[in-house]
Amino acid sequence: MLEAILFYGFAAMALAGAFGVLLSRNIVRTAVWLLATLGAAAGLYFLLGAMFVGAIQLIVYAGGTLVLIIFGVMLTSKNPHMRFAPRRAEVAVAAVVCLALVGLLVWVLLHSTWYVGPIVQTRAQWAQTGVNEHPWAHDLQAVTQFLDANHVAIVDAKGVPCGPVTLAGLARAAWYELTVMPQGDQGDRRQPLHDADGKPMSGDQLLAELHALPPQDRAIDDAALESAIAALESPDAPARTVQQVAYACGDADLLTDADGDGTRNIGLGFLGVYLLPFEVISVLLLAVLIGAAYLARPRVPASGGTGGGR
Amino acid sequence: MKLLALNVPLPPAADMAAFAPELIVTATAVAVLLLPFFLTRSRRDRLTAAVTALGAAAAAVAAGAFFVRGGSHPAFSGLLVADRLSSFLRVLIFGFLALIAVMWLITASRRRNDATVIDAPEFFTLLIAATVGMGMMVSSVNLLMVVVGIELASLPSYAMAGFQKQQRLGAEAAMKYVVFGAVTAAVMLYGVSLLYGVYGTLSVDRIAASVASAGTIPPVAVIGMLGLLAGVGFKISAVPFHFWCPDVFEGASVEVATFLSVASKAAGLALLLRLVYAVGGFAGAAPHYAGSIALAVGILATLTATLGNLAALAQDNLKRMLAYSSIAHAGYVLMAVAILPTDGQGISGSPGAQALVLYLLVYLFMNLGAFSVVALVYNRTGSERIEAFAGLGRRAPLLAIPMALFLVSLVGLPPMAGFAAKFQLFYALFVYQPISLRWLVVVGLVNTLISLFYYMRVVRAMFLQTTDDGPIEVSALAAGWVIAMAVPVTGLLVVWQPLTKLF
Amino acid sequence: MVPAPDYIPLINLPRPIEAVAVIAVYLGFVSVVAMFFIWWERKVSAHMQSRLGPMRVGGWHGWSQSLADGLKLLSKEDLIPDEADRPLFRIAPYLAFVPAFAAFAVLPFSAKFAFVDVSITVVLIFGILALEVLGVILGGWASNSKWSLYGAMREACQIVSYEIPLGLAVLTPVLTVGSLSLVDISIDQGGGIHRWLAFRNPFLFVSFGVFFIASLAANKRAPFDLPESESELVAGFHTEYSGMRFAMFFFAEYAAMFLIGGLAALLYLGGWYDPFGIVLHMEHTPSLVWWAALAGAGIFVVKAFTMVFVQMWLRWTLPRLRIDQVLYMCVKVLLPLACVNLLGVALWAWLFPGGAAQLAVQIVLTVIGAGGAGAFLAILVWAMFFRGRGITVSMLKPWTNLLHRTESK
Amino acid sequence: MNHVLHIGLNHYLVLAAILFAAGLCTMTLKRNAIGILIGVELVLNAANVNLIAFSHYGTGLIDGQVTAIFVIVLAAAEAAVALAIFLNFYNRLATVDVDRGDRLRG
Repeated sequence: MLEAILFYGFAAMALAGAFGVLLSRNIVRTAVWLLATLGAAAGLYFLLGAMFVGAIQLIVYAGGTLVLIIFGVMLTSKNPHMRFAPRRAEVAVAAVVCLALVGLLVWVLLHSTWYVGPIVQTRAQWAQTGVNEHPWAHDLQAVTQFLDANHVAIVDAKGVPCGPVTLAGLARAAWYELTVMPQGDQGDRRQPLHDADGKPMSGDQLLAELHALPPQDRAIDDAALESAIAALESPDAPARTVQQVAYACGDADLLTDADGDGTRNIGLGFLGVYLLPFEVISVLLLAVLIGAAYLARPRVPASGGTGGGR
Repeated sequence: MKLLALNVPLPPAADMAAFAPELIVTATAVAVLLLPFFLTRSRRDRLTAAVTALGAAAAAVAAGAFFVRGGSHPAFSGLLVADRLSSFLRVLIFGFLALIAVMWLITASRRRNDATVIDAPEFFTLLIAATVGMGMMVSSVNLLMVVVGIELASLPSYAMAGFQKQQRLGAEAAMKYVVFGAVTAAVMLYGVSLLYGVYGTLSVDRIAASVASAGTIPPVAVIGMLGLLAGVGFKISAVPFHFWCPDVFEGASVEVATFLSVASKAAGLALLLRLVYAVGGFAGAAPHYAGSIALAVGILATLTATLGNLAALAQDNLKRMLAYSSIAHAGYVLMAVAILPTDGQGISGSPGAQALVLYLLVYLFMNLGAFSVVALVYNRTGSERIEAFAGLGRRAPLLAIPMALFLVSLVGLPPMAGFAAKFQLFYALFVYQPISLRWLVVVGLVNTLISLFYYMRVVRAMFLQTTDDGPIEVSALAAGWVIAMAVPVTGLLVVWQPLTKLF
Repeated sequence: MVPAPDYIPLINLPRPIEAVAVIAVYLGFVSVVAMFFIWWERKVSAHMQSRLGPMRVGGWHGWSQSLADGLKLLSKEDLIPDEADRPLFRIAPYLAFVPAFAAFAVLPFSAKFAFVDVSITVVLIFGILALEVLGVILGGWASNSKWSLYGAMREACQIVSYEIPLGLAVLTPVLTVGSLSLVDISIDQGGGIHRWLAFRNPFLFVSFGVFFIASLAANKRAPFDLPESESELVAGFHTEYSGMRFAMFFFAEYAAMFLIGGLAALLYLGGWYDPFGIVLHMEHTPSLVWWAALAGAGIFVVKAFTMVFVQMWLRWTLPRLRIDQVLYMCVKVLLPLACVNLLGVALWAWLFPGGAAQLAVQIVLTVIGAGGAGAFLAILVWAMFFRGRGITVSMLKPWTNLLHRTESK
Repeated sequence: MNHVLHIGLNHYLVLAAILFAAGLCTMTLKRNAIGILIGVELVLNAANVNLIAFSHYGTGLIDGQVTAIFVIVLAAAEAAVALAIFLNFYNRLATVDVDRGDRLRG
């Protein structure tokens, strides 16, 4: 209910901003309307659990790019209330085209099947998919045993084990608290992870399961696990949750989603899988810095060269 | 707290090796930026170009080594792939960067008021950054890398288009370029987001596997792919994303136009080839898709080639004419993209990729030569219009005769290398099996006929028109450069047969 | 291993009601703090200039001066210039005020008084604060006055540039502790003054300076108060504002002063921990947990107020920089320094994961830092003590005479 | 009613689609180059909303979020270059009206 209220609030703000941008004829007001959209989008990211992206959106987009745009507007408008009025016919054509576009796009989007996974299925359902014949299956024996004990499996929409089905996947599933759901359903999947009896799994159960795993199949060693358990034994600690266990285990993979926002996972991604684009972006930013600084630099006489300092 | 104890493995050395050309070139960019701190202005410009040329040549050699070794090596957790196609094109692109730097030394560095000379380090940093992006484009197998690569190729290009900031035309060209580029990039990103939603991944291979196993492409994925096509089509200036091309070529300096006409398009076309192969290459799984995808690409190629050639007919500015000509050539190469692999052969050995690579190789030299002559004539006469070429045959035969060779080669007439490229392409189209692409051969021949008119206009102006203007001085270096470009354009035909086996 | 901090809500109420209650408490706190700061700034400036400042309103030392000012501003006419862009002119003060206030939501006062339990409060707080600049820019632009526009432009370029060294400086504590949560960063500093991050290693010591200077600039405080420089731009972006809208800008600035002071305390100066490790000990004693929370909050507020005092002190001491000097300071001094610090902290963590050398460095830096602070306090007390008797001036007399003599020649 | 109160993937997708269309419309209608840039930002935000919604409801992985961060950075870089170019154009022609860039045609 609260989620719905927040969503509609942010959505209304974003749409108001978008239509403000579209309809406003004063370029500075256009930029201010864009601020509404950017802020609302950040709110939506928070709502979707992407805290870090939301914060980056506020810092870089609203606090950096938008300021730059407004700065550009101020520098390029002689008359402060400059207006650019499109022609009537153009407006009519654009309105019709855009409405048609929205209609088509929404219709297509609503009638599409999206990728769904990882989803958690019962052991029985997993068996039906024939995944045990999958070449990966023998690598996953230990995990399978563990999952078997809980009657859960993490597979994607096609019944293929998603990614590396390791504790990371389990923790992810635990965090999203996924449960059995039919393929293609796009509802809210944040329901409790169930144990064999169909009751929500507790942190103690997860901890016990972690203990039961052979050491090579979990990303944390025994000592770390012991200290995690010890840390959770503090007198005024409430009943342990799955997230707390994952947090206390201190394992990078486990921590990812126990943080609640994937921030750590993003950091690991930037240093791991996405290291290359991350570094390439630095080349891009260097080039942009040089290009933009060169272009925006005031004109220098051709004979004088640039900057005596060099 | 065990928070800092994260075991993040560094990319393996093999990945770094596959990526060595880009690393070398990036290091060159840093060197170019640092050079001015150690040099006086008078020495700086030429040394900058020389360092760039050397670094780029080294990168090309590194890529060449990888090409010779062969094989396909996925690098950086599957974001890039270093296979024969990407290695060859990186040789081409980085070698081209070296050639551009030399061309700049010969043409632009003579121009006293040229912004690229006054601010050479900035210019070459942008040039190198754009080239790194293009190198990234030809080897991306992940949509995120595709996006990053296209942006890295585009953003410095925008700045380069407007590098002549004292001139109104440069400012105008850059503005059109950046507005158009930003719009297509945004649409592309929306498309990519839809593809991510449908397939749950950004990996091209995994998307391809999903397409193959599903045997069908849902409408929303088609929308996503169209968005992606907008981004890639912008880079190769395929119709209807071509509007920027003539304006930018006319407004930017000749060297920038040369760079964009070859490198940007080569990278975009290779990327498109990869994407189209990924989606349509599973002919065994879904034969009817191969047909419709080839048809779609063929129509795109037809439009691009025909519109480019027809518009070029009306041009008086030679740079603008060559811009439309480059659109037309992109259209020809797009025909090669339509030749999907049929019998499970990889991307590297397929006839389409072979035709594309040969065409781009030949196009590189003839276009570079033609633009060099335009630049040299511009340096002497201050004009890029066709009238400036009147009587060039008498005024500067050392420029006019190679220019004629380049133009004949651009048409694709027999004695020149352009013929080899076109013949190879049309032959591949002619013998393509499961569906008939022979209609594309007809399109290509008709287009070649159209192109004959406007290229020959220049030849006619050079040799048949007379003018009272005196002879144009051509330095030995310039003449040597132009002739050096003419050698492969004429000589490649001799080694045609080995050339087709090259890739 | 430290267990995950358990965030216990202030009061056991349903979440929405609790949220409203907390918002009300925070809003009240921000308002009181801002009003107190306005009065305090006037007193500080007055005392620095050998005046008394507001003395009349209210009883003791004019304590209700800010209240009276507020009433006056409320009753003033809300003027909008004819040529102004009205909607933007109206909305701009809110855009400046709301982020400054909203950022308080993620500012923990002590382990138990942390309302928002996300793990990235550091990023979030800067994300929220980044929005504040828009209010200033729009206010300056919408006024349609040359001076306001100048102020707005200066603000835009100043803030956007200073956010970079600021962000890089903030990364050093984050890197050292390994968390983006202000609570975690603070908890890591418990147990004595040598644990405070500013005294951990030389790079963090310098980083604290970078952070503080950059944060002054980001909050357009003197000597970086170019956007509103009274002497050249009249009052910069808020020249045309009057009444409550004008007050909004002021509230925003003073609230942000507290935020900056609080951030400095949390990131570098031990958070809510005292220099002797008492609070940490109390936190670990179950019966004293709540007392620890209260004492911690008190200590935190004292630290933040001290930093605010330093900001005021600087304002009335240093002359304003020129815009080119401001940018020089950012690009050529703070930015390289911040980069070096970041690298240095990373290297330090790699080279000295602990041990005797680390402890020695901590002690040396503690002595330097605490010595500096002690000297400052001593001077302060000395000045307070002798101020009334005119000894300050007479003691300086020989030097000033010397100065005059050389000048007359 | 359940579809209204129960927020799911489709809600975000529809919102993003409308943002996308509004952005496209803005890009076609504005004469001011900076206005076009603002339209581009709208479309990029639509893409980001999509990416994060898919990341949350679809894959459950962070690749969508990472891509969104890259998009944000690319947008900032693009805006920087674009504004520098617009500024340069303005210095030549004293306007940022894209229709005034009419020297290059044919």
